[in-house]
Amino acid sequence: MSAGLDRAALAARIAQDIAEGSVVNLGIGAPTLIADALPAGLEIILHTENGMLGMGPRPAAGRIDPDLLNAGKQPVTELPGASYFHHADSFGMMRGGHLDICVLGAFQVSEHGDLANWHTGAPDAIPAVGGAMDLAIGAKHVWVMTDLLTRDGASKLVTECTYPLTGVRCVSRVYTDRAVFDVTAGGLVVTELFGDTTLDDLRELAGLELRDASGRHENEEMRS
Amino acid sequence: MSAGLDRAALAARIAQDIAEGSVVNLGIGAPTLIADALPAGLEIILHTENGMLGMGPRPAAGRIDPDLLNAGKQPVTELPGASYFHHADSFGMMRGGHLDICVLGAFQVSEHGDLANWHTGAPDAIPAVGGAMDLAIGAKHVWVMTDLLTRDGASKLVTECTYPLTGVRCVSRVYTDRAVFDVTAGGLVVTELFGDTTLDDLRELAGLELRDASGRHENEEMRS
Amino acid sequence: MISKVHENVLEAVSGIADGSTVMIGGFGRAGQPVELIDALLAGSATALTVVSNNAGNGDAGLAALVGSGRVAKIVCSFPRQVDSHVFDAVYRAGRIELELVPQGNLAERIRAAGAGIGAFYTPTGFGTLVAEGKETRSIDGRDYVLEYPLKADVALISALRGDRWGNLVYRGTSRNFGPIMAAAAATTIAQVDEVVELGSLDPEAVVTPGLFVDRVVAVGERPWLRDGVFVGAEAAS
Amino acid sequence: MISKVHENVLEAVSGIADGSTVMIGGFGRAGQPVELIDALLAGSATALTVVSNNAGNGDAGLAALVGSGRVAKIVCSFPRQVDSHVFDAVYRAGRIELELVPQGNLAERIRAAGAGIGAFYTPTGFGTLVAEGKETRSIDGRDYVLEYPLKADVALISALRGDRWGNLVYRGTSRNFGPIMAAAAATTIAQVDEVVELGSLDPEAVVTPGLFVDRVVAVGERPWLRDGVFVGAEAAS
Repeated sequence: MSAGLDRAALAARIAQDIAEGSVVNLGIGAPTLIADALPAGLEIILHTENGMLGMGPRPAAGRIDPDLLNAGKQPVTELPGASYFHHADSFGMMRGGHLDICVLGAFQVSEHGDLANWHTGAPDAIPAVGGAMDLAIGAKHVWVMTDLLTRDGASKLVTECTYPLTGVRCVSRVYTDRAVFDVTAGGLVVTELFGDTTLDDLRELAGLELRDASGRHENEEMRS
Repeated sequence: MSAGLDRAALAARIAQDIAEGSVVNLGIGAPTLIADALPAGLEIILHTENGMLGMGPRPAAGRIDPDLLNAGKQPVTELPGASYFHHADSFGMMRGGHLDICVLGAFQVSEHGDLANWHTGAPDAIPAVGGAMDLAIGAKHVWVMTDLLTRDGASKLVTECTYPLTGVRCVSRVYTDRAVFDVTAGGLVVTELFGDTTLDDLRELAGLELRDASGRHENEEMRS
Repeated sequence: MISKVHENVLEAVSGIADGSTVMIGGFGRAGQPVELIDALLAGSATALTVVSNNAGNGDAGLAALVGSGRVAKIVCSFPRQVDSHVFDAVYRAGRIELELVPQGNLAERIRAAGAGIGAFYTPTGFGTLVAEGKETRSIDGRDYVLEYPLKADVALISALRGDRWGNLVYRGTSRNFGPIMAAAAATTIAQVDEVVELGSLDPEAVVTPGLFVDRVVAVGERPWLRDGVFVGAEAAS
Repeated sequence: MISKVHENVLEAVSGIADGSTVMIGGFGRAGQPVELIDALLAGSATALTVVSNNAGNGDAGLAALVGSGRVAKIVCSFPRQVDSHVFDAVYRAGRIELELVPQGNLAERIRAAGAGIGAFYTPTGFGTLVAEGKETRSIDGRDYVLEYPLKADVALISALRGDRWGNLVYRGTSRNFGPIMAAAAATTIAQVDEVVELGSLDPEAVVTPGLFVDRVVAVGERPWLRDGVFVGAEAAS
């Protein structure tokens, strides 16, 4: 089967699901690619947990302002309509449910929506959690952007996370290079397949029961 | 004996004890008189719980700005160095111990420093507490400004408050028209007598044991 | 394009259901969203719970709302004032329920609702009537009362200027409860003197970021201001 | 006349005792009070507990302090970064204690200390390693962890401008932890680019009111600014 979407294409796919007017936090790493993929002309307000709403793209060379960083400490810019606030207010926005969407990376996501993305549990690892736990429990919709498989070929979608958790039952949707999964009370539902991936492939890779709502039916059960 | 100090003189007396640089909240009612009695040329920063530091005196006629009120809803002015903040921040300043002094009125103060100043407990009274409870427990020094006696001749200094409390063991000093009292672990200590009031007068009026540190000794025990 | 701007106050307050909890900004008259309250009065919403520092001053604004009989309950810190005759009468007639909350606990409970805090220990009120029946705890030698968040269906607030994203700046002590109520309500409706172009509010000086605000409506400059600058009290109410 | 202005950073940081808890502002390099940290390094205070979001970037500022061996413990959310080699080495050598706190709980604990809150229930971290051994509670169907305030003996923060009363304004995302740390410390020391005349900061735009600040010291304009306005990154580090 084909490899599915590359990271840029997956970022673009996620960007399509972000409605105009949404307040969005893009986690450190791959999710920051979504910023560049947002549809031109739509107003989507980016939040960065270090105290800014209305964050703009990376500045031009020579215009790097050390006082304007995103959560990954990368230089950013300020858009008209921006505002600044301190850390307690910024995390109050998350915890208080005022962000519409956050997109996070993941080590593992369970079929119940548990998220593990901060700590491998390795004894020599230096733990660092940052704002991930706050984002995980705070945003109205917590989306994960990740490859389906680790470099070792293990599924990141699992029955129960084996890595230390970031948040309990917090993920609502998982965008992977192979497929998009909605987390529902009844488990994971595949809503979209990429490349020539089939639902049977996914079931074999992840070892999970997966309901099909992809609209691509081959030998699968009907959309429920 | 003479009546001691009138309100304006008492306000002036209290003002003398406020050091330059102090951040001070003056409660509704008589304590607001202290603002006009502060020594000219000294910088004392007035806080008002409705969100301002650096509050200035009442404006001239015709210069009443409806957006500039004190806690008693009286018009005030803004001094250079002023700042505004919302109510949660303003009360965080109190509760967090950032005010040096607040001066409150009182119905009763116990010899342990309990304060009752918001509710007579009368069944037909409409209770209103405002910011009194926050001030009482928040400022580093809680001073009370009051007449020693009620209109009915009862002492406001009591063994135990009979009116509903505003705060427990929170008052550090009581300025009355007859004398100044410090609240100590060992009870009330008279530090200053006004007019021809004697310690015996006070003991009789209040029905309390009072230690003497007034420096005026007559027939009293020595300063402890 | 995002635009939270509404054409008039009637449109801005539309959809407030019977039985709603409505936060109303203001400390005395400063920051009281009088035009929004008038619009609420022009509608039919009733059996309201109002959260506000006071219970109305004089006869207009919140006092008129209380007087209309459509407020079932008020949560406030200081109902009794020199000019609170409307509330006083309704209260003595037994036609309104009062939950009295010390002002700092009121502010912190509203703030907690907006910031997603489940409950908090406050020293204010410990050992007093307002703590009766509440959970208490001694922490590091100090006594605290457990208080819970206060959230609302709707907040009505007043600011000086706003933009189409809902960013707001205030003026003087009219700021008071506006910023925390904006964050604590499911729907926040802000009246402003003036709606300004996006980008014309200084991002360093925005007090209420737009994500807390759902609807913005311009009500025109108050008589004592010209371009937001105080011009004297001659025409003030 | 009130003046909190100190002549130089050495004087500004004087009196920090061994064993002190020191909050240090900044998120990455933005808002990190590098000159104050250098001055602290020039002194002898040791066995410090540092509260800061990160554990140092590159080799200067907080990284140098951590590398000096005078930090016994660090309370932070994100020690491990691309350029945190100094902390990494000290930590792996077992010469520093780490208390890892999720960033929002860190901010809220600092805020609670400044605001006199005894403890609070936060949903962040529930069911994770960082909540192990902590009290939990379900409130209105949501699970929370009880967290306590984080206070400090000293806060070192960086702002754009300050006045002699200690009022501060910041710039961009360098604001981050400054305002809440200022309120949580017994002694708050702020470095600013410039000390301005009392009254020249807009009272509506002051972010940290002066009562939270004990000492102010001007360290001169940063190379990428001119009169507080960004002039390009040519000279920036």
